[in-house]
Amino acid sequence: MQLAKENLLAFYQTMVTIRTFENKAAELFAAGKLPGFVHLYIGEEAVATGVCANLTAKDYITSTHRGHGHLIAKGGKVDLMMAELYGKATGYCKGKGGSMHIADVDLGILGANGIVGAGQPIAVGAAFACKYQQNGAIAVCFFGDGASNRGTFHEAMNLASIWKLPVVFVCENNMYGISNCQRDHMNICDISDRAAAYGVPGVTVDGNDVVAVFEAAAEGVKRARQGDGPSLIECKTWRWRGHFEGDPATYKNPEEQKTWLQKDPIPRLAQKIIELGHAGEADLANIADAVKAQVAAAVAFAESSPDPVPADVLTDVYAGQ
Amino acid sequence: MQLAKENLLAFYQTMVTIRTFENKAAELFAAGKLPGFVHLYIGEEAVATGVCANLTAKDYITSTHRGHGHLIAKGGKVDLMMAELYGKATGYCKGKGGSMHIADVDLGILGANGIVGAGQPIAVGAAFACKYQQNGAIAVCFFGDGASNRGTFHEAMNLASIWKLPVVFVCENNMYGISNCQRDHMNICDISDRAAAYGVPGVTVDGNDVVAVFEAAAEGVKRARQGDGPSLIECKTWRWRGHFEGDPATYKNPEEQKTWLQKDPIPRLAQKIIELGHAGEADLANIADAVKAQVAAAVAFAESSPDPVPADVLTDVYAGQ
Amino acid sequence: MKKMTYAEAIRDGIRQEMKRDSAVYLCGEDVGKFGGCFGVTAGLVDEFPGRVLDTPITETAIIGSAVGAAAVGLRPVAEIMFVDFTGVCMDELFNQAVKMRYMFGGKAKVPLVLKTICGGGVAAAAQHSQCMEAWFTHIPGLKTVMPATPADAKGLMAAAIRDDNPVIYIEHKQLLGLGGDVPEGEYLVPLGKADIKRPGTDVTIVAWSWMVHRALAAAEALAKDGISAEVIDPRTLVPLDKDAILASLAKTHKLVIVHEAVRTSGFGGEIAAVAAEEGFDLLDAPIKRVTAPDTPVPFSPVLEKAFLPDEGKIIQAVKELF
Amino acid sequence: MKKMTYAEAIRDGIRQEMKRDSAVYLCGEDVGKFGGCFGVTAGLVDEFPGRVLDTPITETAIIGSAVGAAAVGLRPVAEIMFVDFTGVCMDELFNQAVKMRYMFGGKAKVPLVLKTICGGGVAAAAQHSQCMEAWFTHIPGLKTVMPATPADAKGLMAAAIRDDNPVIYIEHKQLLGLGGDVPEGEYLVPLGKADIKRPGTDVTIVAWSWMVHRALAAAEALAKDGISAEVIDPRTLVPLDKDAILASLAKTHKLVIVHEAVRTSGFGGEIAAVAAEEGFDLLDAPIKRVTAPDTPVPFSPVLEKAFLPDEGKIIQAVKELF
Ligand SMILES: Cc1ncc(C[n+]2csc(CCOP(=O)(O)OP(=O)(O)O)c2C)c(N)n1
Ligand SMILES: Cc1ncc(C[n+]2csc(CCOP(=O)(O)OP(=O)(O)O)c2C)c(N)n1
Ligand SMILES: [Mg+2]
Ligand SMILES: [Mg+2]
Repeated sequence: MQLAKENLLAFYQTMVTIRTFENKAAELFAAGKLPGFVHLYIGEEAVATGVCANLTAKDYITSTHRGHGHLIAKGGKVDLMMAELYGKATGYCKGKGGSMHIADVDLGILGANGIVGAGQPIAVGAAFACKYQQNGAIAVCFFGDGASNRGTFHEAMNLASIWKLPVVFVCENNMYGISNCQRDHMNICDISDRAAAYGVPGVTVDGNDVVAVFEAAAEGVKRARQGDGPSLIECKTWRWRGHFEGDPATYKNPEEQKTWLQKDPIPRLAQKIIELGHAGEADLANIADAVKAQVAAAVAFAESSPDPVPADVLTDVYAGQ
Repeated sequence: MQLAKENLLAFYQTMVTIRTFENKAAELFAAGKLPGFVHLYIGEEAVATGVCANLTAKDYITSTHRGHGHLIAKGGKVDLMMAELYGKATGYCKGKGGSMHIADVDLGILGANGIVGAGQPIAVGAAFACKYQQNGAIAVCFFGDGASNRGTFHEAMNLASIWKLPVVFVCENNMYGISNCQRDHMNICDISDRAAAYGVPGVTVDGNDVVAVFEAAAEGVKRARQGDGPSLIECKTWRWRGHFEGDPATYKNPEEQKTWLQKDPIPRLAQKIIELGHAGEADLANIADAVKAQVAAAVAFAESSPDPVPADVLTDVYAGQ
Repeated sequence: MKKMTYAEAIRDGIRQEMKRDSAVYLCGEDVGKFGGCFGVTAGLVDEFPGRVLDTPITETAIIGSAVGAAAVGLRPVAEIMFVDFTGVCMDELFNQAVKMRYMFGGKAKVPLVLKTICGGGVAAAAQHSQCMEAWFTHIPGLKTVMPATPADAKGLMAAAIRDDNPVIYIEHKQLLGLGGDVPEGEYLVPLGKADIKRPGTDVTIVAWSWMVHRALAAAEALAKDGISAEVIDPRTLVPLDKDAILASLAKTHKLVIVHEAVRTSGFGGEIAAVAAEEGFDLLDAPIKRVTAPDTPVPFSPVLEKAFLPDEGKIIQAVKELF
Repeated sequence: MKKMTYAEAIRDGIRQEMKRDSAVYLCGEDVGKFGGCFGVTAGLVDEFPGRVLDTPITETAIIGSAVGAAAVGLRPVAEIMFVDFTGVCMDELFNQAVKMRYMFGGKAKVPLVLKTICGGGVAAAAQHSQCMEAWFTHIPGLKTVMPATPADAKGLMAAAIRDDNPVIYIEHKQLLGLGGDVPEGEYLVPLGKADIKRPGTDVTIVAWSWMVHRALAAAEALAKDGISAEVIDPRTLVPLDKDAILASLAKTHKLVIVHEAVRTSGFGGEIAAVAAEEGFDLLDAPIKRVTAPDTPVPFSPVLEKAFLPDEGKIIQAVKELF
């Protein structure tokens, strides 16, 4: 499939937005400005970007604790996200959720999630609703290599299969669950092989190649929209940072880390764009500058936003309260 | 493998004991003598028998809600079992457990279990202890086709695999989980195919052929004892009765039921024994008579045993109480 | 009014709401062609094609998927066959269903009914007989419903389905066959409103689910001894109708709480705490709790009888106050 | 005596028992080379080769396998990284681990320690900040341990490991860095024995875990206002040292219970019920509970501060009694 210029430039824009947002979050965390846990998506941008490029605002995604990339790729607004990271009243969750719980249900984002694997059956439920309501929408479930060991994976895959639901399971295999590397937490190489246990097609792609991810996801999304049921896509990638900010990740092999840094998905895409003549270095630099300004504005928005007031703690527990 | 006469006769004895015990339990339940839920193993005797024939009293098993067959095959005493079904003070659990919780830890029987799938990680833990203590023992986990859909299956298989534990997973595929038949609860034919998701060998055998079960289990047990890790054996069989006593099982296809009744594992074994000249019909009838007497004695024991006393409700909650 | 059993009334409540709103669906293990382990949902699969779904044995995915479906606009009634199995899907209930709205800053709603059944008395032993409502009441964002009569069973089911929040609706095995008058046509019982099942003046007995009937039997016997007991059925534990309890205490000045769940940290503790905080001056005697002891549920009927609270134990507790 | 932090003391307790008994092993997510999410188990993997095991993300199998291992003779210390994740393995804990002995007629023992951490104050939001002890105390067969000081942390960990029953040992994030004197060499604190963390005569404050320190701070301030508060730390909620609480009430006649968990059906209710049942005549004022409100834990530090009980809220509650 030959992707159009607009597509590739849109990918670039999204990936750079994620990278810039995440680098800024790292900086702000180190400066003590962000409370709580922050898990960054740096190095994995091609996955969320390639997958979400196949979706519309009517489609649903479930995300993870490492959710910023998914949210941005699905259309989440960086100012509302940043304000939420700060815990401000103007944030996506009015400061009640924080990084691990950002959601935008109107955009089909059913939330980052602090419980590893919890999104899997939730995505199945959203997909069930799409089928039940025959509204043509689908659901995508992002989860990690570590999460593929949880029972929720098994139950969600099986239920989606027998109910033939329009859901695409996207496993972001970044080779680690905190300090535990894939070869220590499972005895198989390709997580996509797990799909066969449910009569579901599974495929593995280079998760640092946004075009490969896009194409594999397009196939899964097509199946889902056609009523052919779920599929599993494993995207092999690498977590550049520690598990959370503050983790020096001494358990990682420096050689491996170096190798993976060289596979940075962003320059790879940039090179392709330039080779294809879709844009020049200067054009790409312009995109990056615009993104930088956008993220800076998001920080300014967050910093100038008010904190919630203490009484807010009691609201939003029950609907119709 | 050519099995010795003693082996085949021992299989026969065990299978007839299970069948006789279960038929008696059905009769007693219908007569209102047994309280609570009773799930019978009739038709599936070859599975427990063929598997447990590979084990010693030092090995462990975890059982299910449909546990009588496993217990008998592992050496459980029918009088203590029957007394427990009656809820008597002389029963295996002093009347505290009932059919769904019979255990004999000294015989390595870690309990029937009322929670479907709960035995899977428990067996993994017992196998871990065997490996940790280097005592040469192994664990076997019995569970149903329905239970293979629970997250416990996934997590137990994966953990057993990466820790290379001496455990054999035995899936009794009797084609139903209560009213839900296999084709409605999963999208694959052979549950043994699920083993590949964990890098574990899986095999499917005719669960109504005790010799086939024995041989497959022998292979799994050998692997386990040699330190080669877990394996999964699927035994295809059929639940003759309703899910529990009292269930008319109208959801079953009568044709299918008829076909399976013709595959009764007991006459099949009898025929083989006779063909091989290991015994005559009269010898087998003698075995059956002896078993009948044993089960009748178990009933007499149970009926003449005292009920627990009300104060017993408070004991056995804590060790060292 | 129509005579029906508690089981039929539950079904009637589900039927009423399924007819009214196509977003309502029912799913769970064996709820379809089998009609539910106790026959409660019998026939609904034929009445509502495509809206009553049998699931595999997959509690985690049953509740997890119900959360996802509810968050995007459906109104699932998701059955967990026995309340004892909720340990399998607790995360989906307490970290997902009930927290989504709050964590998302009020920008989601999760109208999900977890339908299940509790209780002993059928020799179903330790893993099929429990009463676990105290756990659910300790989960902000969840409502806990435990009907004791056919009419309440219908009206509370309908209200639970119509509520925009996660609700756990807990039936009791002993009540399934209980008959009673149930309003025909649309009927709703509001969540959070206690019902005085028997008025009285000398002592307040708070009980719910099966224990309402044990308390009523005790009250009947106590009346013969000249003690007038008021029996209050909160019907929903969260929201709790504190006012009804405190108003009763203002009359009787004595409180006995009865629950089938084990004693320590049962919901009786919460009610006792409310009374000792907000009604301390109304009380003129120690609060009593009549509960199961702190043990698993035993199998043998002899032991289970000793385990379960009953009218004898309630009468004794009440008499100790006089 | 040796100065160490609460985290070091926990590790010391584990070390003591691992040295003593080769049947003790430690397993959980990232407990090995990573040293635990908060560094509590750092170094043990090197000290005890083959006995400290990193697991996949598999809470169900962590606790399920620990049950199996314990039932056949080992003594697992199985870590669940945050107490908030116990919803994932609740069945393994409450239907398997704690019921085996009873269901089997006393013919099994399950010496398993579920080690985990609770509590707020670090902006970890709704799924990583909860206090869920009330659930655990409602599970007959389980013991619930919540140390507040380094010495208790060591002694109670050792006692938990040595106990022949399932024990849940709940640390608190806010206490990990707290320093204190800890006995060197073998040290055990018996389960079921409260500790009077500060003696007093005018009001009894019962608090545990982090809240002990908030209560002590409040007592300090109250002393300046002439109110002498006795601070009782039960240390283990099950078994509960009722005698210590009732003895204190016999002196003070006033009870304030403080817990970080949400209010409704928190363990404060149980303590209030015990006091209103067994100590009614000792009380001369309403019982007070100082708790978190019935909401999920919010993320923003501003909101979380409003959510958490603190000395200000305790002082206010106490003063309302005078
Ligand atoms: C049920 C559960 N168990 C454990 C954790 C702690 N935890 C948070 S993230 C994480 C690792 C997740 O690994 P993976 O799924 O591969 O995602 P990644 O962090 O690599 O993106 C763990 C163990 C959790 N949040 N939830
Ligand atoms: C976790 C859990 N879910 C549901 C049940 C109710 N239940 C008891 S047995 C059973 C069917 C089990 O099917 P399978 O595993 O195939 O075993 P079989 O009954 O066929 O031997 C179900 C659903 C249960 N006991 N535990
Ligand atoms: Mg990962
Ligand atoms: Mg089956």
